[in-house]
Amino acid sequence: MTPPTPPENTSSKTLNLKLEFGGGMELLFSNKRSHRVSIPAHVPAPPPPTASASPATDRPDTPRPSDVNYLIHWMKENILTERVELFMEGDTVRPGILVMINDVDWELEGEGEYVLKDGDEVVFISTLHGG
Amino acid sequence: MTPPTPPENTSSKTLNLKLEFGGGMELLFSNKRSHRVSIPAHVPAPPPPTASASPATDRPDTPRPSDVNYLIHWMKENILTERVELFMEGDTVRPGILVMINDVDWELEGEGEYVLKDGDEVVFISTLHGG
Amino acid sequence: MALHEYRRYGRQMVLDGIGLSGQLKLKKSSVLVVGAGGLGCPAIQYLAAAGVGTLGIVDHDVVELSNLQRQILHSDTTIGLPKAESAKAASERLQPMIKVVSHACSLNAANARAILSKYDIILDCTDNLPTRYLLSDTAVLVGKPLVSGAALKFDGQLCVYNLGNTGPCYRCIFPKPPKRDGEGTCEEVGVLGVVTGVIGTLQAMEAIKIITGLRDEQPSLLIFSALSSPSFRTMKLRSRRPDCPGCGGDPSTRDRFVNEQDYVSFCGGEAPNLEETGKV
Amino acid sequence: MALHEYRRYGRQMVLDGIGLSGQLKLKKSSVLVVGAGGLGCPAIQYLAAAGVGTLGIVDHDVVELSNLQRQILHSDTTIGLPKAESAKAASERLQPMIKVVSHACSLNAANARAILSKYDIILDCTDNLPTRYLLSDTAVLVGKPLVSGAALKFDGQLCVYNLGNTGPCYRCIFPKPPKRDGEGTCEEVGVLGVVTGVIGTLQAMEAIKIITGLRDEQPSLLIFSALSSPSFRTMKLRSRRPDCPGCGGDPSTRDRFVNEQDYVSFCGGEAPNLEETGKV
Ligand SMILES: [Zn+2]
Ligand SMILES: [Zn+2]
Repeated sequence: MTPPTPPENTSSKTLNLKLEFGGGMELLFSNKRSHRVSIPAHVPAPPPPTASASPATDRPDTPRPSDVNYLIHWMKENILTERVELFMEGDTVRPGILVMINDVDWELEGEGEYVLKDGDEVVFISTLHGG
Repeated sequence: MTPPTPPENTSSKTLNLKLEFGGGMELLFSNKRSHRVSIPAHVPAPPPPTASASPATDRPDTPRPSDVNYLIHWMKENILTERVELFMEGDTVRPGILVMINDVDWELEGEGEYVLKDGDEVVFISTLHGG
Repeated sequence: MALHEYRRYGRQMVLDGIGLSGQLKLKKSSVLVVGAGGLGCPAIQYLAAAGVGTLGIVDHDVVELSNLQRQILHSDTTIGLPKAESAKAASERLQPMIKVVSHACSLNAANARAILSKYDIILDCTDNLPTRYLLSDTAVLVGKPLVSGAALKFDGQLCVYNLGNTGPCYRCIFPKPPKRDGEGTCEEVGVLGVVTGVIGTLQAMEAIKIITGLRDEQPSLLIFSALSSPSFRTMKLRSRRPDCPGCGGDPSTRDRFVNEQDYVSFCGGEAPNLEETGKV
Repeated sequence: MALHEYRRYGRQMVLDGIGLSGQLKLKKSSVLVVGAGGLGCPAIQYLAAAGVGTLGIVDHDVVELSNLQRQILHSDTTIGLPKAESAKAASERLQPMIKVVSHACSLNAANARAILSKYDIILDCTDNLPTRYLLSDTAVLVGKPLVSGAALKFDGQLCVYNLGNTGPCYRCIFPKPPKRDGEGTCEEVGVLGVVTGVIGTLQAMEAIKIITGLRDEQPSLLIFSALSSPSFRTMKLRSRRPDCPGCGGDPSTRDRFVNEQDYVSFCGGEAPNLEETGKV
């Protein structure tokens, strides 16, 4: 008997992305310049609020599509292998790292709020100063 | 009164392509390295047979999707501005011209029989011998 | 132009887009190359060969044996000489018809404006971040395009800053310097000579395109890696940032900014000795 | 290796992927550069600086004033000398520690095999199509990789042929030469010096990567245009063609093929004088 097809559940879908690293960034990610990753298409639900947190949070229940901010968080948790302080500062990438979405500076694409699409290529380049 | 939507007719659709020229090929095409063109998605019906042609031709009536062979013919008729003998030899491009479909040598893609898709990029490069 | 100049430059004067008028523009132009190291040497070489009329060379270092693997204007016989002098002698040997000015000093907030203002185009071929910010701020101040190259290990980068009316400056793209812990210099962590060769030659190309009017003003960053395939990628960059402390706002305050800025401390202080800290 | 060699090559020996073993591979290797013109000069320069132990230079031309705009190893003082000698002298000045052999002759079907067989890697820095076919056929015959560069006007191309067991040869990609009417040489229709500089430097890079084991075997063609944006594109090429007359079929017949082939007539006869035919 064929098992029934599971019901369509958008939050369980994944996005396939190509990540490229250069200028030394690759050293933080298994020393590989090119990674193919699958990340959740929607940001997973946050952990349940602790007792001390206000229950009147305005966090929406509807799943939010994955954006570059979430990707950076996901990379830190899943594929970063070295010193997080060379990748992130606060909630974003540290100064001196350029983020390019499909060969365009992420500043032209909404920075961290850019909503990722299946097949997107995101490049993380550390600027060089040598000569 | 709004005119009725015309019936769907696949042979009237067009494909949008990006054509790039290099190595001197651009001189044959208005001296422009980059062209955006729209070509018919299906090869137009051949002209009606002349009296001398055999009526028992096996030419199919169903429209054939546009391939690179048709594109080369279309380019010759529509955008070639200089000496056809530097672009074509017989029914195909002349020796010394490389054709690349989405950055891949067309020999890996079926050469002239590659069926074009909307958004494809086709590059025509004349090989250089200088140094 | 004299007959021998037609003979010397004929192979580029015959090109559509150069011609006699382009060659005369090159002859009348002046380019300042800051740094006569791995990037500066090939840049100087091709600018001189192409007939750029006046070349300035800034470098305060002297030639060392460890430079010769990539700094192809210097040689064993010029070890110990100032790089600016060694590069000047080599470029005059290659091209006796142009004027070459050596500035064997280090560029700082006190002298940058006076030096940069004498040239039409500035090439950043330096090896450190404070000088990159200083060059960008000063290029904005004097209104000159800045062709910036960088190289380390197997990687290189190329960008033209402050081009035209909307081109970003270095601070538009990098408002904050990174903390001093991620990267060393070529002398510390190494560089492949051909990487500086490719980027420095492309810096000369960008300068020649700007001088002859062949360069569009679309801001982009070229990224090169000798180990990747494809080796080159071109990234589209933002245009000028209206609130940029380097190029935005009131032009009258910019001079003060360059004079007061302490570039070294802005970039995290003196470079640590990576060998002592055990990172090399 | 001697201490002064550690000092000279330290900046590349510190790189992951080079190290002492990579430097020793470079020192033991030999590279033949065919053509000491616009492509050959920067290639020779960076191969010498990187410490390739033996460099061969083939060129039958003498230095002319019109070369100096791009052929940066030659100078006013070497006008009239054979280019192979002028380039040898310049590379020995840059790098006294390596062996440089000049072959001041033209390469033909009679001498190609004997010359190419002495070297590990061949660089095609020539300026004409018959020699490109001859070099490809002979490189197949002696089983050596061929790093091929080409440049004209504002455009350049780079490809590695006959690499590993599946890499295509020049005939796999270009089975038939074009008729002689589409293109001139750099001397006829011109070339921008930086274009030959970029491609020649990248030829040195490919050779260094092959020697040190850093080059993958994926066949690709790099296309460069100083006027396009992006300036560089990488195209994926086919692998070896089983029925290729250059590299397919029975190896025992290949020697005969090279000897009998009349390369000039295969490529459409002697180059016409474009000035006389009114095309320039
Ligand atoms: Zn700015
Ligand atoms: Zn073959």
